[in-house]
Amino acid sequence: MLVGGVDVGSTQTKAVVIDDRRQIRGRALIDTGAIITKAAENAFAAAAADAGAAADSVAYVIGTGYGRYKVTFGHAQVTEISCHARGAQYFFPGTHTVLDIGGQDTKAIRVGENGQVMDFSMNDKCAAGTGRFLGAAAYALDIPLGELGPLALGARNPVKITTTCTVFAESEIISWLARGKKTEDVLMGVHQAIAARSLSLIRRVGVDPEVTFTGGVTRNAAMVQLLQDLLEIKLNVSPEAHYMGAIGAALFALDRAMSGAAGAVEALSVETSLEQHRHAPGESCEACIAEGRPLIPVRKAVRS
Amino acid sequence: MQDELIGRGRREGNRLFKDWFVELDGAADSGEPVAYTFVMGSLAEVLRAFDFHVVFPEINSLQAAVKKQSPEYLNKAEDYGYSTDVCGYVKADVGTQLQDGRHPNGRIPKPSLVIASNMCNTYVKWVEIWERMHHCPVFVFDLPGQRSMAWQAQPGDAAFEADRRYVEGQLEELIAVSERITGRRFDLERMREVLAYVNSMAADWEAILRLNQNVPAPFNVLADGLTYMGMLSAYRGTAEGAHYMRELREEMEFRVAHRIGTVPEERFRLHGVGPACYPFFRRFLELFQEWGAVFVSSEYLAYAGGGLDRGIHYDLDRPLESLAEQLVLTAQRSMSNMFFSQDRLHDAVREWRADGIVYHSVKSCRTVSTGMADSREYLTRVYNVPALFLESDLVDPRAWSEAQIKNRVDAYFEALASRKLAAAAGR
Amino acid sequence: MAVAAPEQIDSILESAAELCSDFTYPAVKAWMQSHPEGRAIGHFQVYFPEEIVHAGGMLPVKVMGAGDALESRRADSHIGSFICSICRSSLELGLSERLGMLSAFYTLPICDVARNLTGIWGRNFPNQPAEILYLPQNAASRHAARYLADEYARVRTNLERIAKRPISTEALNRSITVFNENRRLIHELYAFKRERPWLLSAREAYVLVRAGSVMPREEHNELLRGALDALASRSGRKQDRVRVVFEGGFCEQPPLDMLQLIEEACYVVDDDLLIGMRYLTEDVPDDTDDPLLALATAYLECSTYSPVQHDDRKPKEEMLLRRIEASQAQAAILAAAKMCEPGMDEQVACSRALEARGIPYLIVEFEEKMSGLERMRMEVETFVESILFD
Amino acid sequence: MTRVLGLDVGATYTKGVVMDDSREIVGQSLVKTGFNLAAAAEKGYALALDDAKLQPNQIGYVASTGYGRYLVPMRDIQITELTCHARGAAFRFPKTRTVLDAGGQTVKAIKIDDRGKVRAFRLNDKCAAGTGAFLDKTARYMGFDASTIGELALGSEAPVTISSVCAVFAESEVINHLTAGAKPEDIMYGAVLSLAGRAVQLMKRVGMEPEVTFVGGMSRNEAFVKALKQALGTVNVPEAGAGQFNGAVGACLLALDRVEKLRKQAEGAVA
Ligand SMILES: Nc1ncnc2c1ncn2[C@@H]1O[C@H](COP(=O)(O)OP(=O)(O)O)[C@@H](O)[C@H]1O
Ligand SMILES: Nc1ncnc2c1ncn2[C@@H]1O[C@H](COP(=O)(O)OP(=O)(O)O)[C@@H](O)[C@H]1O
Ligand code: SF4
Ligand code: SF4
Ligand code: SF4
Repeated sequence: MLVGGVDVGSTQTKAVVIDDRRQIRGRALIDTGAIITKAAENAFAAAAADAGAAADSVAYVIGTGYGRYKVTFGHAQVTEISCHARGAQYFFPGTHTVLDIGGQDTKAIRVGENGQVMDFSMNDKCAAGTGRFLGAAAYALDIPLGELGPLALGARNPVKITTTCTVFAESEIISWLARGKKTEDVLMGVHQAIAARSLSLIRRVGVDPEVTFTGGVTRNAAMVQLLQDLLEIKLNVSPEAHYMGAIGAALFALDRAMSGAAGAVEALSVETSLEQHRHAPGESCEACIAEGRPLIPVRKAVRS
Repeated sequence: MQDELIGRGRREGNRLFKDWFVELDGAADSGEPVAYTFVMGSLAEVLRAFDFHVVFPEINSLQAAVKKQSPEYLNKAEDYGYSTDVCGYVKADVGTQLQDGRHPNGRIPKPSLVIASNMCNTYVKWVEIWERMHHCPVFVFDLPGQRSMAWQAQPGDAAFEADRRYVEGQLEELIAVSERITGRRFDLERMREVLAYVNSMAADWEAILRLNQNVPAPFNVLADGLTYMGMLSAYRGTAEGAHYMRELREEMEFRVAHRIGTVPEERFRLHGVGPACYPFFRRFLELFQEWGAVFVSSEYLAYAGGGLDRGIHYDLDRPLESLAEQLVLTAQRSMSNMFFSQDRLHDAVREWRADGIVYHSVKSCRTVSTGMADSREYLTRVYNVPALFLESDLVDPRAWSEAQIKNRVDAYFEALASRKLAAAAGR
Repeated sequence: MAVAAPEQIDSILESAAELCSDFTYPAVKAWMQSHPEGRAIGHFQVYFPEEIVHAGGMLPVKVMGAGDALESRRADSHIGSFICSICRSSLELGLSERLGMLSAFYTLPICDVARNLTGIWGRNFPNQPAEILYLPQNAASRHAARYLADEYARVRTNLERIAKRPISTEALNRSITVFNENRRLIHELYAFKRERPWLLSAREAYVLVRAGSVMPREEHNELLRGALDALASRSGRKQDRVRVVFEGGFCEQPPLDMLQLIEEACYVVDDDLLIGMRYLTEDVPDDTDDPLLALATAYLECSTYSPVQHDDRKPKEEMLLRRIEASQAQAAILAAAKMCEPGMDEQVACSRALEARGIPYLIVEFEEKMSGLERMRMEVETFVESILFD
Repeated sequence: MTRVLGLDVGATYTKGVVMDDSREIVGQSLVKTGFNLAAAAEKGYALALDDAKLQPNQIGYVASTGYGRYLVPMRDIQITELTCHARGAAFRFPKTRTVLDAGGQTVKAIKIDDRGKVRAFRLNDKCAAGTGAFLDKTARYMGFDASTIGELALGSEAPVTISSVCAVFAESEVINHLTAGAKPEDIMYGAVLSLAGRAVQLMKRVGMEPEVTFVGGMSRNEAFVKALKQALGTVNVPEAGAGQFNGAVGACLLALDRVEKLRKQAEGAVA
């Protein structure tokens, strides 16, 4: 059986298709662009194709991300906060804190033993310090997003970016360059500004190791290193980190498909009535599948 | 019986509110003495004893917001010079004053006397605005409260007595000012009457709040609770107020007895910290009701209810001394909240059987919002109570962003649901 | 004729400026080293009766934020974005363990934020008692002075416990003498600046005064006397500039760069920077049996003004007009710290009063870490141009 | 004959104007400011001279203004753009009492007296939400060029409401509207309306009085002009894009004043 997760972000839409052994079979990443429903459909179709399956053979699809209600072909919606937590915990079972930096928002999530969200905090109504800040730098400097991180790592004397506004960041970057600062030093300043904002968010929920870093900005090596330096801790960064929201959604979809319940909440409540038992993290369980039980690995349960 | 009782508190409340605004409208024409005061430390006991018409500008601002008129008022005040970062309640009122007291609920009369306690420091700045606009007498009433975490002053202690002496002295001065303005002698009998009404209201209100510990909760504190709380201030120390609270208690007892809740299925019980978002009042509540969640208790009711939530009882044999004493105690209790909110919240969650806490930090109001993030940090760290932190405003619709708030609310309930799940599984 | 060398003032200014920007508090630590029994007591803005601390043989230290010296990494997760920077960075100072040398922290509920700081302090620093000193807002009450004297007595009792020694009437009177001297010297400095603003900039006056917030007042008195001596022989050319009053620095400290920027365009002839250190306008009697009552009475009866003290007898806009007149200023710069409710409220009243009198004014907003200095430069220049280009 | 040059080095564009002592504009230039402000200043200066067919030594006085006013090496004086815009607007429309200058990054409302002197002014918040950058971004997002915004938006019949406070979040709102089937021109005009609303508010805060004159690069945006006129009734707008040069023109006028004053001083000294 195949299930899917579609994470419609403000900047990019990510889709994955997984099988009932939780293996990722297909993935896709496209720019969200102007028409969200289309982006969701296209990404999902591409992920299904990547998995070598027909789109309608995917049993259950969950939409997440800020455009989750635009995943019109999906069966349910779950917020990206729950999804990132779920995905991060799946890849790194020791995860207690998740930091997700995406295009428009930054989230810090405290995660419980079995992937449940204990607490979270997000940036407020201002896009300062989000991934978009990097986008603005890329635009101002005319450098591809992917090269920003490596370039910044070469900085010797990072400048201090004082503007918090993402839009004005462009002109501040330009004015630093005009004053003769090196591109890498300016870029590092941009990275530091974002890291500082992320840090105060993550402190809001508490930095409880292990910390898993997810979202598109994980692909930026300078950001990863900077955060590690500032937190004085090694971050878990999966190669799939950009897809984490979609993967979390797919994992939820698998639960739903197995339990046969409809909406997100209903499914969660159905689960209370079922007997739970222990799974090794990330391992699929034949018995559960056979009995149609949800696959949330609940470790506490067996102890009793 | 049932039809008559259910919803009576809301209906009667709305009627009395209308009456109250009609009365104010009348006072705007008749020129009878009008006092402006605030819900915290209102000194309504004194004002009522002199039969002042009492205006609560905070209620006016709130009403303007609920009626979706606040942007216009805020703009007026901002055009006048007030920064976007100034308390929205202040600005909504300045907007009202600038258009000669015209308000969606009627005309607000000009003040003959304005009173501010220090229960919110912004009150003091606010009365200074009226002082300049209306050139009216101003009485800033000092209510020194809790000074530190270790503060345990009780009647009889030197520290308590020093505060009480000061408060009593100020009461005498306030009475003298009121006599001068109304041209009436202070009537101790009349004050006794007022205090007796307050006693009765306080006792009923406390009981009503406790009734919400039942499952399902008979009322949502941030929805209908708002009307009840308004009554508490507007009709404090009046026969109507006492009667209203008595009836409301009946309604709630009936609801409890018949297990009548406020949502079809009560799935989550919440404790609220901070007010609702009034410009989007209905939507704000819906976001929670959609998940079957009910606000069963709230700090806000203690603050904005003028401290009647707990333990006020005047000794009618020594009215003035007793009033002074209670004022000091109430001030102490409200101010102590900033030291002990985390412990109080923890207790409330237990007593009201709440599943979690929702903090609504409002940018306007630094009095209630400054310590919130810190208290939440402590609460989640030390007590591990699931908390949701929302930010918007109580009057300024510009601070509201539905998509973002919904995202947070949904994620919170997903987390609460899975917590319940895990708890059930762990059993 | 003995002429103090011009370098002298430069070196005084330099060391004062250093003290103001070093948030490891070297002066406090040096004092503590030479006074092993001594205790340092922190207090917040605006006015605090430091005499009581001093009389107990302790060092009063003003906690007034950290300018742009610290990233507010920890504090940001404890308070919201709508909070002024002085509270944010003061908390950051605490959270980053820079204030560990303080045996207690006194806050003054001057506004809704500062009041809450007490609770936040209590939760985060359980070993450093934080306590409110409640200064009355009902100055007109006959009972206010007695109440305040009682409040001071309460503070004295608590301080005695920390100092482990009694604070006697004589000691209080001696301390009052020292602080009277201090206030007189500061007033003298301001008088100098009003008369010869081209010889002493607001920024310089500010650092000279501010140095007193972290050092024993006797030493500060020395420093001020030395500075006044050296200033007398300073020379400089008077330029054709607009004389302005800077209003709005009563609590949060404006960045030094901002003061400098303003002074590149005009002369700041008076201001309300660190007004708490010269809040009392006359000498407090230092020979009474009840020095606490003397201090309380002085606060209520012989004091200047600020947006956080309510007193019908001192309408703030009128006090400002008087300040402008006394310093023969042509215009005013009305500043407010970003997110400072009392400051922003006051700005409106003051601007209306100035408008009515036809006195030009400029409204600006500042915070500790400012990014918009270029923009402010433009605003100030335009303002000056509008007065000059006639 | 005295000729002066005014150079307005803005954050987005650098504008140069050459004026003779009869207050006739005899040359002008417009270049993108870009990275290097000093270079933009040089270029704007040279192109304006070219346009006027003059040599540097034929210019009697240079006044610089705008964001990069200190980076103009050949300047005789620097003056802020507020003072310049006020002067320029009063010159063109003598009854002006309120000036609105909307450029790429800032919006300024200026109240002036009958001699074109600044009495009060106010700038937008340090947030891109109320500035031209907001429009440019919206346009960029839908794949249009900034200079076509005006034309595009003029075609709107049913503008949509843009409620986001943040220019960045507005993008997602724009997307939402597009998905919901709104036409690009309606979205664009919605954005223009929200901006015009903010501009009017800003003017109210300085105590707006008629007549209102609208200058700065945004005055070339016809849709914005239309929205302003809708809100205020009448608005003076310099013809044919001259509004963008208003700051430089004001700088020239102030330069002429200076030259005059200096000459008088010199004569006085001689006499
Ligand atoms: N190849 C890349 N290298 C570096 N950063 C990238 C890369 N791709 C995307 N990003 C960053 O990731 C952000 C998008 O993250 P994402 O999690 O997809 O956000 P959202 O879910 O809000 O769309 C972009 O703004 C960009 O900063
Ligand atoms: N031809 C045009 N049509 C419409 N808008 C224009 C045009 N040219 C410039 N603009 C607008 O004017 C802005 C630049 O204005 P300008 O006053 O030159 O700014 P600044 O002085 O800050 O550099 C641009 O951001 C753009 O929105
Ligand atoms: S400052 Fe910039 S990023 Fe923040 S709300 Fe304003 S436009 Fe958006
Ligand atoms: S700050 Fe809060 S309590 Fe004070 S007046 Fe404003 S809304 Fe009311
Ligand atoms: S700057 Fe203003 S808001 Fe901040 S502590 Fe001081 S008075 Fe309060």
